[in-house]
Amino acid sequence: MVSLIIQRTLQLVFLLFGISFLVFSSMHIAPGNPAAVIGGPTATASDIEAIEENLGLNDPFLTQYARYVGNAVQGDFGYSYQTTQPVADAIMVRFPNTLKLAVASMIVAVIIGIITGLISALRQNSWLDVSATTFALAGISIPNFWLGALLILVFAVNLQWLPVGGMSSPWYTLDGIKELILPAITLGTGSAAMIARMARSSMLEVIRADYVRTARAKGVKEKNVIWIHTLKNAMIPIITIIGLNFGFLLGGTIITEKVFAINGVGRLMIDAIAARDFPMVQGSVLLVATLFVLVNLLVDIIYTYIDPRIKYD
Amino acid sequence: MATVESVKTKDKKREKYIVTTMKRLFKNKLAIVGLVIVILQIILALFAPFMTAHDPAAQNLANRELPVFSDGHWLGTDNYGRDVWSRIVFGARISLVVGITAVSLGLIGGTILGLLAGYYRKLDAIIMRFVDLLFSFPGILLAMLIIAILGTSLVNVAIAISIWSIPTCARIVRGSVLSIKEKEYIMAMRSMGASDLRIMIRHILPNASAPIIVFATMRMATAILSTAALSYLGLGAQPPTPEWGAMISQGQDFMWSAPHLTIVPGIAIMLTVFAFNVLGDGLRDALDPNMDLQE
Amino acid sequence: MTHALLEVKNLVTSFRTSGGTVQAVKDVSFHVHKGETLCIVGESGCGKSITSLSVMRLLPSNGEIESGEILLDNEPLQQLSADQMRKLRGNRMSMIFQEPMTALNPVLTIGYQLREPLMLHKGVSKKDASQQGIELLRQVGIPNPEKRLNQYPHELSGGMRQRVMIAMSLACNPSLLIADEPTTALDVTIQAQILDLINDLKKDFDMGVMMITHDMGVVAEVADRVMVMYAGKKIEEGPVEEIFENPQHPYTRGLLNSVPNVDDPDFELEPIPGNMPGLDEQITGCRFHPRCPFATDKCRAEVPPEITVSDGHFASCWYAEKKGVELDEHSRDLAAKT
Amino acid sequence: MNTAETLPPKPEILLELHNVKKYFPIKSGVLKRVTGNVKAVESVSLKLYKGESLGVVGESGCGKSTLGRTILGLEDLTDGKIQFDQQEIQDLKKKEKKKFVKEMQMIFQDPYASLNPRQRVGHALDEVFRMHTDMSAQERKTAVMDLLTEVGLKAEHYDRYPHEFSGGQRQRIGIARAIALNPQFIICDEAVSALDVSVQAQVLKLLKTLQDKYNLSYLFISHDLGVVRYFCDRVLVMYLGNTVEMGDVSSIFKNPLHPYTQALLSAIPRPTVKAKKERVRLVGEMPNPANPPTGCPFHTRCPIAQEVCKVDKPEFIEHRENHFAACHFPG
Amino acid sequence: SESTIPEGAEGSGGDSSGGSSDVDQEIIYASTTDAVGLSPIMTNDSVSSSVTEQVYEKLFVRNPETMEIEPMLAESYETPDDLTWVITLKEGIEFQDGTPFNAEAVKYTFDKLRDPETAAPRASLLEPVDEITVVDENTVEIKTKYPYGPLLAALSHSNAAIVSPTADQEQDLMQEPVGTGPFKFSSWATGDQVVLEKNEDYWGGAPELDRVVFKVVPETSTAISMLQTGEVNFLDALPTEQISRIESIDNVEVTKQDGTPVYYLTFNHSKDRNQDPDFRKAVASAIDRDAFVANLNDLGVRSDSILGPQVFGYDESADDAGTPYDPEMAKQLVEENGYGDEPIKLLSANRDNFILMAEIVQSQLTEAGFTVEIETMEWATFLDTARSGEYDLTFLSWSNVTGDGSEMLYPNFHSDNIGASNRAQYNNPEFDELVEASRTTIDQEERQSILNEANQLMLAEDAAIVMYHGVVTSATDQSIQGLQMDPNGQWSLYNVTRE
Ligand SMILES: Nc1ncnc2c1ncn2[C@@H]1O[C@H](COP(=O)(O)OP(=O)(O)OP(=O)(O)O)[C@@H](O)[C@H]1O
Ligand SMILES: Nc1ncnc2c1ncn2[C@@H]1O[C@H](COP(=O)(O)OP(=O)(O)OP(=O)(O)O)[C@@H](O)[C@H]1O
Ligand SMILES: [Mg+2]
Ligand SMILES: [Mg+2]
Repeated sequence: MVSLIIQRTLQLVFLLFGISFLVFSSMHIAPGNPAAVIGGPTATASDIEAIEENLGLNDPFLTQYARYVGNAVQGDFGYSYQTTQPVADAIMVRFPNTLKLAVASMIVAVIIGIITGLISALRQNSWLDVSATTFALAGISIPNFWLGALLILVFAVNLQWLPVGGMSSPWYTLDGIKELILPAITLGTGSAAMIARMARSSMLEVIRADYVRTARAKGVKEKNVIWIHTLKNAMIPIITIIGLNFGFLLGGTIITEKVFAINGVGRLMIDAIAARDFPMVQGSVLLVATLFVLVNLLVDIIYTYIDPRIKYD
Repeated sequence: MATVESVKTKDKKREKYIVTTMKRLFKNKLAIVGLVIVILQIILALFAPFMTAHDPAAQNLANRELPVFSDGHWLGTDNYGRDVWSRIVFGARISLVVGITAVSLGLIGGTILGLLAGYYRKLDAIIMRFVDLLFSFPGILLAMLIIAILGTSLVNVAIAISIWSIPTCARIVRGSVLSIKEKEYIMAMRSMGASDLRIMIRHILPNASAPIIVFATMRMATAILSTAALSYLGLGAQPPTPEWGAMISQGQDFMWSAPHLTIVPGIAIMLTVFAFNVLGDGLRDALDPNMDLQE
Repeated sequence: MTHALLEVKNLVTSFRTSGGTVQAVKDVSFHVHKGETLCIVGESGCGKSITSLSVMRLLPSNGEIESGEILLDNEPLQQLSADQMRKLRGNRMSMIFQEPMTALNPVLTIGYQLREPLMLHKGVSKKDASQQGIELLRQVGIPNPEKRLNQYPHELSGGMRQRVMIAMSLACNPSLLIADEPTTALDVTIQAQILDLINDLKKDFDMGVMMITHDMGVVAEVADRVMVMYAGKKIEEGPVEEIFENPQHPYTRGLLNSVPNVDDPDFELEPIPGNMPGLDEQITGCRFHPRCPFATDKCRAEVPPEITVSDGHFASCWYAEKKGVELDEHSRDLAAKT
Repeated sequence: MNTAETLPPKPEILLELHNVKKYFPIKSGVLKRVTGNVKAVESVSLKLYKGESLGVVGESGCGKSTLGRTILGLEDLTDGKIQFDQQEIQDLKKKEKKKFVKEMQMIFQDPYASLNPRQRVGHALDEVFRMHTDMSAQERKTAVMDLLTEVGLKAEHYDRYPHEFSGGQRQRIGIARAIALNPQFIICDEAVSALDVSVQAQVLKLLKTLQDKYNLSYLFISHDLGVVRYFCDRVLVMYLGNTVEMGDVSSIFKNPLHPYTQALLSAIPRPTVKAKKERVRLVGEMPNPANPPTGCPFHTRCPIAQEVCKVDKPEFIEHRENHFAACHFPG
Repeated sequence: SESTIPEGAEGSGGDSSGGSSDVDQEIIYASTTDAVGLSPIMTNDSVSSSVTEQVYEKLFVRNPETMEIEPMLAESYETPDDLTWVITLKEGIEFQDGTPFNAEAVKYTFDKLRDPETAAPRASLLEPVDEITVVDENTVEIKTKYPYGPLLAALSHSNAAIVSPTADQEQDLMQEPVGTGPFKFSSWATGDQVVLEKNEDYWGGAPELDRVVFKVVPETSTAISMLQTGEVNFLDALPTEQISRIESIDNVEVTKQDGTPVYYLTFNHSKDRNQDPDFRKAVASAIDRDAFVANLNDLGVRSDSILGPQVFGYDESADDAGTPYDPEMAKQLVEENGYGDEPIKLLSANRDNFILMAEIVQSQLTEAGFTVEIETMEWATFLDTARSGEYDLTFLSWSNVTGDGSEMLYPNFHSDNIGASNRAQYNNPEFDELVEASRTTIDQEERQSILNEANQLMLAEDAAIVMYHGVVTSATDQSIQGLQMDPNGQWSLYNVTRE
């Protein structure tokens, strides 16, 4: 386990270097000049030049990158070109919202996904299975900005059960939970559907396994055959897909945060890309990538608990 | 040496691989639905100009936001007075073209990487780290960065989406290659002195095709959705291209006054994505030899 | 005559497949007595496993017992509810499978899997179950049984796992043990150990054993009686000596002549030509006739009846030699039908 | 030894192995450093004569397949020498090796896995000619048809996929592929183990026929001693990557020298109800090849092991004529 | 910013409680983006200025009713000569941090704004200023490099608001603003909301509102939903597409008022083809601006004039001085000259109102026989691409915060600014001269006629085709009273109350 963690940390460092380089160079290749954005439409050529000089944009690319990495390894991720705020601060303000959203959606996705998956696997080819499968596929097929808008229309505007948007109350309060419901459903539906499908197929696979037949041959009760002998084995691919979906979810926050006026990292990222706010793009991408790696590390650790065959060393 | 065998059953087995796959596919009702929708979409796309009396770009500012089942515009018109049905029909073309381009580019890239990584141990670590790197970017973000570099256009959207498919495809291919590589027939080919290239192309790739085909159909769905998402973020098709995602995102402003502007393309996307997904599911089952004994 | 421990009468098991319904077991009858080992032999796909799974009522979801009777201690099993049947399994009748590598649940400890039938059927407490589990492991010859309880299957070798399987199936002192090719996947040295073990246990517990195998060597080693199956049918049945020394069915003979003899360097192989037919293949007359060197027009046209060769030795072949023994009741029935 | 008596003409040596070793590195830790080796083949020396079958027997995991693959060059040799037709081949470059590819072929265990399921069998055979000869398409087709007949299949099988064949037929295709280029030497790795007895006998007969016809040499890997006795001229017994005994079939089956061979022989279930001999029971299982015991590799399970066995590894020496064994107390 | 592109476009008002006896004196405004920062010196976007407008004040302010420039922090001014402006300041005013407001503060602010070190985005506002001198505690003297007519207009620009020098030295005004205005800074959760609270010590008397929240709601339809449910109470710059929906909401009042912003189609004058007057004429006559404006749900004012009715320098005669819509003539010109052969690249920022113009114009140009390809771009790329002139036709807009014609014509069309704000790459010496005269003339009447002349010159040349002049809009909850909109889209909450 320790060696797994060490190994992943080394990989993460490598990954972060790779990502920062990729982002850095892509932002430099990309047309559009941050100084022009800051200057706005009125800026004169000299205004823009002064801004460029001020931001250090006139240095050679590698100098800029080296400077960035040099600072970053010391924990200084620079200042936003636009707001002059330290990148780390700007991100840390938004991160809790994104995390809340992602975790809530994951919970929605996992609960709905596993339950539907199980039902359709256990009642294979019944109408329950068909409707669960259809539901799952519909879930994957709805563009989530559209789903979000529909949910707002129905539950916030017409029924007024839930707020339209924003995320300002702590998550453990009633208001906080209410704020989370619609965005979490919007974001979680796609993942729920993917998890459901994975749960179904992996349950079906395991249920045909020899050891399940062994359990039956021992006279184990059907309930235990499912919950003890089948589910734990079936969980392994499900956990994998959950881990991978986390990445998908993090991508989805970009749109969900926009639709529901949530002040999160996803929105920060699009705004930063649009404004060519390099340090901000860098910072947020690095954070998201780190998170992704950590979640997958967590998944790997969970594996060792579920599946004794998996050992990392 | 005499070999006795019963001709009758063997004849039944003499079907082509594709035919058997299709037969099994047709056992799955949802998959048939999917296939029908996909075929319809292909027909729409191919014969778009014959399916509608209106030019999808022709505006008529006097006839804006007509509701569905209006005279001459059975799906109504949009805020420029353009016929929604003809936009949907021509949009089918775009969805298909973008989807197919994106998926095939991604497939080519992913397959090459996956093959190399799976086959050559030495390249594995390097390629997979690179793939991880792409993987740990959220897809939309990756696409946004790529579009930021390349500029906003459908072609670039397709490229962006294809790059975003590469890591998943590479992993899937690598996984199959790793298991196929251990099969005895590969060992047999090696013992016959076959070159690596021959083994990869002629022996590994065809056997890894099932997961790739499945991935491709499912990815079509993702590609169409992603195009829509990017259009929503203003990074998709150039107006007045009747791309479905762009139609929804534009229509959102009229969700109250003219809900059909979002609902119609929304349903079109849902149906298509649904169709490709069930088709992918069906294909997976049909291509899975373990399903042979199943009813 | 006391009733048999297990009596299977005219069992027909079929599968629903994409090509329609096929019969994998076609009208098979046999019985197992207490303290005796019945070996079922036959080539791959001839229906051995399906026969045993039918007895356990553990057929795959598309399989079904079409007709026939299965009596355990004179109790008809088909009439039991699913739950009653469940209570029998692992208790009065238990089963060992071929693949020791996949038959144990990889994510549960040996201890858990071993305790399960004890706690389930005997209502033993977890602590006692562990105690008995250790005892069982010792009985099947596993060193350090205490340590093994907390291990997972993958930490054990194939032979060890098969022993665990056996221990598990013996947990509740079953009266009938079904072993489906328990040693096929194992090395000869390990196989010898396991076969000896099953033999010893059979004696100790006075169990009836139904052993499935395709290895004539194994049959010779362990069987009291033998049943030979071909393409879903029983074609010969008899005491082990009879089968080896006086095989009646050409198929049985073919089987014996296909196995090289270690002790006889000059033994010449006489392979049976051709392959076993598929389940859905329509073959008139004797199902073996296309491969039979002695087939005549009669064989091609009519299904042979079960002929009693000698006491307890039956063969379904037109040319089986009757040894002047009276037809027993069962075969008379059959003869009447055909 | 080579005295001038009227011995039958000494057969020619086709293949000779000297202390062949094959280790698989075990990598572990964060940096994936090599922390040990699976000693799959520890030390194997053998001679194979033209036209003979040499059986290789031993328990699962003792290194039989690895040995076969190493000879063919499918695995890199860790150490030792391999001579084929008087020429050392272990260090040859890929190009030079190609010549030997034609001479050495392999038949695999699993008839279901050794053919590419997506390739028609005709094409699979055709491919062999395509790779190694410059025959025209027409010539190749004829050659493939001939091959099919040779192994007892029919021309109409040309266009079929492997799944349309039974196990025995598939194995025939495997054999056809192996003999396509007229090799001198074929390695059969458990070539009949997966087949039903009746089919197994058919295939064994076929292999014999081909051997007689083409003067083939076989390295016949098997764990079935009955088959080996029937099929082979000489036998090599392996244990934990080591050769423990080698000799003529009759000599080994009648008078095994090594206690392992003795145990192996007595463990075979005899398909006869007459003579039930008392067995030499072997306890325990084969040790882990990554961590083999010191001294004689078999001492941990040997019924007659002495102190010396734990320390000294016995040499593989000729105890009787043409009968070698590695044991301190042979007999 | 001066761009009308709604950096922080829509917002709205309305309280969920609906307004009864003792409502919270709080107002929540929503915009699609966050403020970039809260220092008038360092920012140049409309959301930032809608916040800073409440916190800071300028020396002068344009009266939204009369369009006259009136003193605000200034008491009075005189111009002893064409280059000198002596401004007397109001006395007894303090910044919110207690720093006295005086001539020093004014000099400090303007010097900081002009200092190249500061790299202020709007430094050009005071470009003509040569020197600022503190005459005494309450008097500053501004010397310009040349006679500069629009100086007062420049001083009434929100970027010329006066900041507290002590605060600027002690803290980052971008994060914690300190001005003299009626509201002071309370908190800012970046990306989410800025909160202001009432300045009890405001020199003009404390405002009624206790609290003002500027909330970020990126999706307009979400904002409208929130307006409907009372989660926000004030939106501005309402999009055309949504206007009917907003108007249909019961608790919401919509106000519309003609404004200074102008939206126009311009040629890239550096391209050869665009220098052909017939080509420009063909384009101009192909575009049916009447039909287009009719589509805007009353959110646009139709006039050919580049300086709109609310802008200083406008003259009615310019209303129809442009080339009128004449599709036949357009077709004829296109056909005669083969204008349709080579495609036109129509550049547009990817924002709704620009795309609306682009799609309609494309369709109309196509009708006339042109081949037009729209290319939309993200804002950042658009600014760069337009600045460097990589397009044929594009849409631009200008909100004209000062409401002065020179402030429109100089940055957008004077050749000085090619490569910068003159994205049209327009280069006409005659026009340049007129614009310079409009800037260096102090006499306002004379300026008016010079500006009109420049305006007419451009129209005669079809240099740019005005699509429409903006209408300034707001949607507020019924309970909100006293909100007044500037024609330039800005507003002050000083007099607002909720009931
Ligand atoms: N689920 C199923 N659906 C359809 N046919 C099946 C199914 N399971 C088994 N069969 C068929 O039933 C026949 C008998 O199978 P069974 O497993 O009993 O053979 P076996 O004698 O045990 O062979 P082996 O020695 O290979 O284990 C085979 O032809 C097999 O293909
Ligand atoms: N590629 C490999 N990497 C690591 N270890 C290997 C590899 N191939 C084989 N081994 C190990 O080498 C040893 C010998 O394996 P090999 O396959 O040669 O045995 P075998 O005698 O053929 O066994 P079987 O009868 O089961 O086929 C085994 O312990 C095996 O685990
Ligand atoms: Mg079986
Ligand atoms: Mg092997």
